[in-house]
Amino acid sequence: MASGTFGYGEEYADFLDPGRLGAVIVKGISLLPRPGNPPPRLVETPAGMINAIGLENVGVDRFIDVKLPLLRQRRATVIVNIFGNTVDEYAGLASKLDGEDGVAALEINISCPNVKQGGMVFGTDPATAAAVVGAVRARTALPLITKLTPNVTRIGEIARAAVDAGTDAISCINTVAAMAVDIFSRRPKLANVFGGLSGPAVKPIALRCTYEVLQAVKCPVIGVGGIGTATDALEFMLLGARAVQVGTANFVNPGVSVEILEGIERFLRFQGLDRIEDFIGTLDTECLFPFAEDACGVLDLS
Amino acid sequence: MASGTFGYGEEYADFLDPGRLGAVIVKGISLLPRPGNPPPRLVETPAGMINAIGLENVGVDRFIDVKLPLLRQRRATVIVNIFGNTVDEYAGLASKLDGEDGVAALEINISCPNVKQGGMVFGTDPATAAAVVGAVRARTALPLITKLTPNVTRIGEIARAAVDAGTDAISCINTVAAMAVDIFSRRPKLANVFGGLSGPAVKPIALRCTYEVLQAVKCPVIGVGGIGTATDALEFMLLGARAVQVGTANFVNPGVSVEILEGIERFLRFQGLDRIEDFIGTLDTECLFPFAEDACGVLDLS
Amino acid sequence: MPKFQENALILDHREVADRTWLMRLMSPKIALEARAGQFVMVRVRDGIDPLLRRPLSFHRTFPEEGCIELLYRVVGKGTLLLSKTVPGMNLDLLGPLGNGFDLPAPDARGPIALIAGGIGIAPLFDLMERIALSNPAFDPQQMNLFYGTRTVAELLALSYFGALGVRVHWSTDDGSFGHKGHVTRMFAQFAEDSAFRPESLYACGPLEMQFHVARWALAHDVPAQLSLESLMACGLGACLGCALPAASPDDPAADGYVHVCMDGPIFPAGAVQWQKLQVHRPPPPIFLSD
Amino acid sequence: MPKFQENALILDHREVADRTWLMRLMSPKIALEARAGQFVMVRVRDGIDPLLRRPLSFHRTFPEEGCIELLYRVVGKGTLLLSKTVPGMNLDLLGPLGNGFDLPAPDARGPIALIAGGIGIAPLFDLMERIALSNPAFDPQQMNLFYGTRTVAELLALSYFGALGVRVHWSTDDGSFGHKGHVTRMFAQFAEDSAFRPESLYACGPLEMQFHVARWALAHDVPAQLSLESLMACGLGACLGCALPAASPDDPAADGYVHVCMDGPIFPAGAVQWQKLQVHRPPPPIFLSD
Ligand SMILES: Cc1cc2nc3c(=O)[nH]c(=O)nc-3n(C[C@H](O)[C@H](O)[C@H](O)COP(=O)(O)OP(=O)(O)OC[C@H]3O[C@@H](n4cnc5c(N)ncnc54)[C@H](O)[C@@H]3O)c2cc1C
Ligand SMILES: Cc1cc2nc3c(=O)[nH]c(=O)nc-3n(C[C@H](O)[C@H](O)[C@H](O)COP(=O)(O)OP(=O)(O)OC[C@H]3O[C@@H](n4cnc5c(N)ncnc54)[C@H](O)[C@@H]3O)c2cc1C
Ligand SMILES: Cc1cc2nc3c(=O)[nH]c(=O)nc-3n(C[C@H](O)[C@H](O)[C@H](O)COP(=O)(O)O)c2cc1C
Ligand SMILES: Cc1cc2nc3c(=O)[nH]c(=O)nc-3n(C[C@H](O)[C@H](O)[C@H](O)COP(=O)(O)O)c2cc1C
Ligand code: FES
Ligand code: FES
Repeated sequence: MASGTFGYGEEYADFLDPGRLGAVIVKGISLLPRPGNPPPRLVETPAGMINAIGLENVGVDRFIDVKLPLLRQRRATVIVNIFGNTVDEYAGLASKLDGEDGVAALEINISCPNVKQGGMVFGTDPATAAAVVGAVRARTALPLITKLTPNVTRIGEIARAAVDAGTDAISCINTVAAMAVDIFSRRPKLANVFGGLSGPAVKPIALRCTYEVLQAVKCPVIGVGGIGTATDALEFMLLGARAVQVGTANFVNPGVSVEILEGIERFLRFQGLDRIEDFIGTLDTECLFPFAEDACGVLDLS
Repeated sequence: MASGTFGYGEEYADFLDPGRLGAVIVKGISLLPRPGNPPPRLVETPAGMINAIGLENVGVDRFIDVKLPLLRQRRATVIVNIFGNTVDEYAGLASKLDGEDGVAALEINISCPNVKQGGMVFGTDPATAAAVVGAVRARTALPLITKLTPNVTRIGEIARAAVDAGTDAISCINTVAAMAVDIFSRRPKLANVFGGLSGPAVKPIALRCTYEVLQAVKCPVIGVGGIGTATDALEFMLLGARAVQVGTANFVNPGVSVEILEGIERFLRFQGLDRIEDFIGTLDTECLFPFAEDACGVLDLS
Repeated sequence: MPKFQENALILDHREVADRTWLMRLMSPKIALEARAGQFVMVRVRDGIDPLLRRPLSFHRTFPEEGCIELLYRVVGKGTLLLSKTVPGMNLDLLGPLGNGFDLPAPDARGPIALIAGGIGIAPLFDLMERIALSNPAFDPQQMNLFYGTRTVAELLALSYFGALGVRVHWSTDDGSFGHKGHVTRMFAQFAEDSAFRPESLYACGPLEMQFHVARWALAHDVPAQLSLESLMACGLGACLGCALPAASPDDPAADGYVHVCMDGPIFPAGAVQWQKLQVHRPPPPIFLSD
Repeated sequence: MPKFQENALILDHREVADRTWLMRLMSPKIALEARAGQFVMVRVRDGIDPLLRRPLSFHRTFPEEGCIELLYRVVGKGTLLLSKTVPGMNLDLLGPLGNGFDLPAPDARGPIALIAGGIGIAPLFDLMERIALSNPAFDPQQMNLFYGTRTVAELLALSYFGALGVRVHWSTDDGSFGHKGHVTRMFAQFAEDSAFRPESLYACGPLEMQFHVARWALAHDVPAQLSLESLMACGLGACLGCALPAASPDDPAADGYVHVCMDGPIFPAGAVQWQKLQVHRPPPPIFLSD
């Protein structure tokens, strides 16, 4: 479950058991509660949607007091998505969450604006990305996942910086910077003007980013962006992603994650594979020409 | 008509008269003919497609000898999309096309790999972008349009560099870097592995890029990316784009550009506007709250 | 309250007023739990175009028969596609969602007002039926329905309300039927002219209308239940997209939000900060097919 | 040759073999210009899901009646959606596109071979009808159709070919009907066993099959016309997406491409460099709905 698309896990209780899922990544948490952006916060786009929720959340204290116990009860594996306006805020969050029972890992969202640097996003520069990851690393022994933004020239460089600063894994991608306007009212469709694009439309971009990151770093990579079917999930895994997250698709089909799990099992059976590990990272970019003299025998040349 | 999606203008002769269009931007032209990439070159994606045509083209000499006269005959306004592997190749192209009868402007495609710099794309760095534009500027008095790639952290910086180097206008965006794989054959769906995403899926990204560019530079900006209806076109114009290009939509509906022109006229009539100029750039990001005390009166508060 | 994802069979589907469609669906689980004022998230067709579900209120519910009715207006791509479905096809529904209206107290007898702007009539119909059903002692003539649309072609026919026996006050913006002008103006004038002071007030319609209803209710200290709209992605409280600026009486400067799909769609008049609301308006119908 | 965008009415539509559908459309402009081996680009439904048109060959054409027939196999999203359309609906077509088959010379009498792999039967049917029509002196029994599918359920029924009077050689990969094994193997064996040397050869089917047909034709110096496939965006020569690596006899090392929608889809056996071809295969049917 991708951050921000599954609430705090309770919202989907009627449709699936969070204990069945690999992990639930809860909505981004900040040190203090945040009201979020004024509405409209959403707009539908071709095969996607743009959101500008503005990271509305209850704040870390209330999360630990109220939301986390509920998730523990349901026996969900909880990954907490954290974000701050400054490096110190990230560090503070890590300190607070370190050692909390029921928190399996932290996902560092470095796709939000750095107030100190005039609103530049932490995740768009290797140095600031490393600063955030390093500060969090110093405060916690929890496994760290760093979530990258696709809105950069070379995502592999950011991934390398995060790994060097101590992240254990990378998840990619967060939403793609986007915008929508209404020609009749002549206004942006989002009160925030800009927002983040997600959903099927971004899958080809997410796959490309995941591939670039996998070529740049050795750590586990989690694929996210536009996944709505088992086939989508398997595409990221074929590239080498160890796990995937499902975001926007939850909104359309609240039971989608279980369908995806079942679809992956069906695929493995069909392919005669015992374990998903035998499939992960088996992308073949070499043998492209089956009719060539040195073809690797995919075809029966009678 | 966006480059690469309308051939050399002949292909659509049965469906519309290129003379009716504002301008036809022909398929990217290089100094020497290029065979293009091996197939598969295409893949359909959610609300979009990825292409890796590899800039197959007849080369500038044959273009001038054979294709240009045909376009002249049809009285189309021709903009030639040019690209090279080195700065010198761009300059050479400009020299050859300068003064050719029937060429109204050049569109500089800086979204292709710079062989000298290890395959880095010219358009992803302000300095290399400026070098290309400057070299072309030195060789021709033709109006220059520079076409930007969205695959950068800050597109406004690239736009500024291009303007400082002498471009007269900016068109944005070219395709978004993307990828697709097939889980059954375990191979990339494109022989080239990577390709460029276009179509409705990228419109929200193109709008955002166009807005960023319009905030960074004063020159005319041409919107392109996912336009398939008059509403789409008007959205770019609302931001301030002076013109738009239609790419992928031509494949689905060869008469689409005429439909868009007619739709824009209908919209202007409906809004009581005489000229499109009265609409261009009228986006209102201020007056967001109609019920506020200082509301600008969009509502009758009886 | 349990929520269900149900694949509902379309039993009947017809256009009952200009661009206004009535659809009857077999959806036993949802029908059994539905309350007036709640809604379903409808997947208008397979695939990813459109991507998101569309929220539609219960127009009428028939728990024993396992049926629900939706009444909707074609305003964009989703509702246009919906209008092209035919009986025999299935629609994927999620519901019942939201809080729903509170019915008047069992001993209530006094007049109530219901204000419907355009397609806002949809959930009020269910509400009126439930009031009549749950409180047989309540004289239907005490239900005053103020119902306005832009023009007469958009009005549901008189006969539609016949069986209910409620008192309908009609208006159209262009005066083609009933009172000429906005429904809120008709309502305010009626209240003034006949010293009408409802015990409670229910309203559904565009936010522009609700703004006026809320102002009136607050000024006259009449408890109001307004069905408010917002763009929705999930309908379940997960995306936080359906926020409206909350009014917190303790701290008027506080920047909080209510969420239409969880805290609403039914809100008291004082729940939102109207002055911070941005309104979405559908494109003019002639641009619909674009 | 003129091309048209035509909104064609579906007249008839049924499943004639496993996952294989026959559709009859009213499309007078296109029907009048159509040649065997040409194709149309079909928009399977409104909207952007799927975004692109799908190429389908003419299966039969009735220029006087203004009708065309398409025969297609459900292999993915587009064809699946197409199979759900019903008579009375309209489909947006673009055509006729591509070059089409060259018919045998008017004085041709000798045997010809037609090789169809799976849904590759689609354009060959039109071709056989045209040959019969344009050359009444040509004995239909001289048309040898080698027709193979994976399994018997996918075969068009015998009766389908009855009226034509051609000689059909059947094969299935699993041996459930006719010769067991690939159709190209059946063909090669038949040619060897009965010293069969066709005057010309027409083939349509998956690229794997065409590869074998091309090898045989080149080795035996029989003029062949192969209908080749490629992924297409425009069908008009504008996108350059439908390229196949061209064989240039002058310069075997040259890196040129032919384009299926303009230069084809019908090519002589020596036109493409098979060793540079990458094959797309549809997903297994059981994953189709995913
Ligand atoms: C709780 C709730 C209950 C509703 N009940 C009904 C009902 O019973 N009958 C009915 O006809 N409609 C109802 N609506 C409104 C209905 O959901 C929208 O009209 C519909 O989603 C529009 O979809 P579309 O694809 O046709 O339009 P789109 O193409 O998505 O949008 C067209 C225009 O309508 C506006 N719009 C879209 N959705 C909404 C929305 N949710 N609120 C306000 N404006 C919107 C858009 O901004 C756009 O300008 C309800 C909305 C909510 C939130
Ligand atoms: C000139 C031409 C004529 C054709 N005529 C017919 C015909 O008469 N009857 C018929 O059933 N089919 C015909 N085809 C093939 C048909 O176009 C494809 O089966 C169809 O486009 C698949 O669409 P889909 O959305 O169902 O599958 P998709 O979901 O798009 O694809 C499913 C799988 O099929 C593969 N595929 C898709 N399109 C093609 C293609 N064009 N060539 C090869 N593989 C493809 C994909 O790689 C993918 O693996 C023709 C193709 C061409 C190029
Ligand atoms: C409504 C919404 C809210 C989101 N909130 C967060 C968040 O709080 N933190 C975060 O790291 N990502 C957030 N995301 C991004 C998603 O986790 C995910 O990276 C992105 O949506 C792409 O995946 P998808 O296409 O499957 O939705 C949000 C996405 C959506 C749509
Ligand atoms: C098949 C194809 C070929 C293209 N070739 C070129 C090209 O030669 N030069 C160029 O600058 N852009 C090229 N483009 C990019 C388009 O001109 C356009 O910028 C992009 O497709 C986005 O617009 P669209 O969404 O309307 O297609 C090509 C796009 C496609 C789909
Ligand atoms: S619609 Fe998602 S939280 Fe309300
Ligand atoms: S399909 Fe576009 S050129 Fe052939």
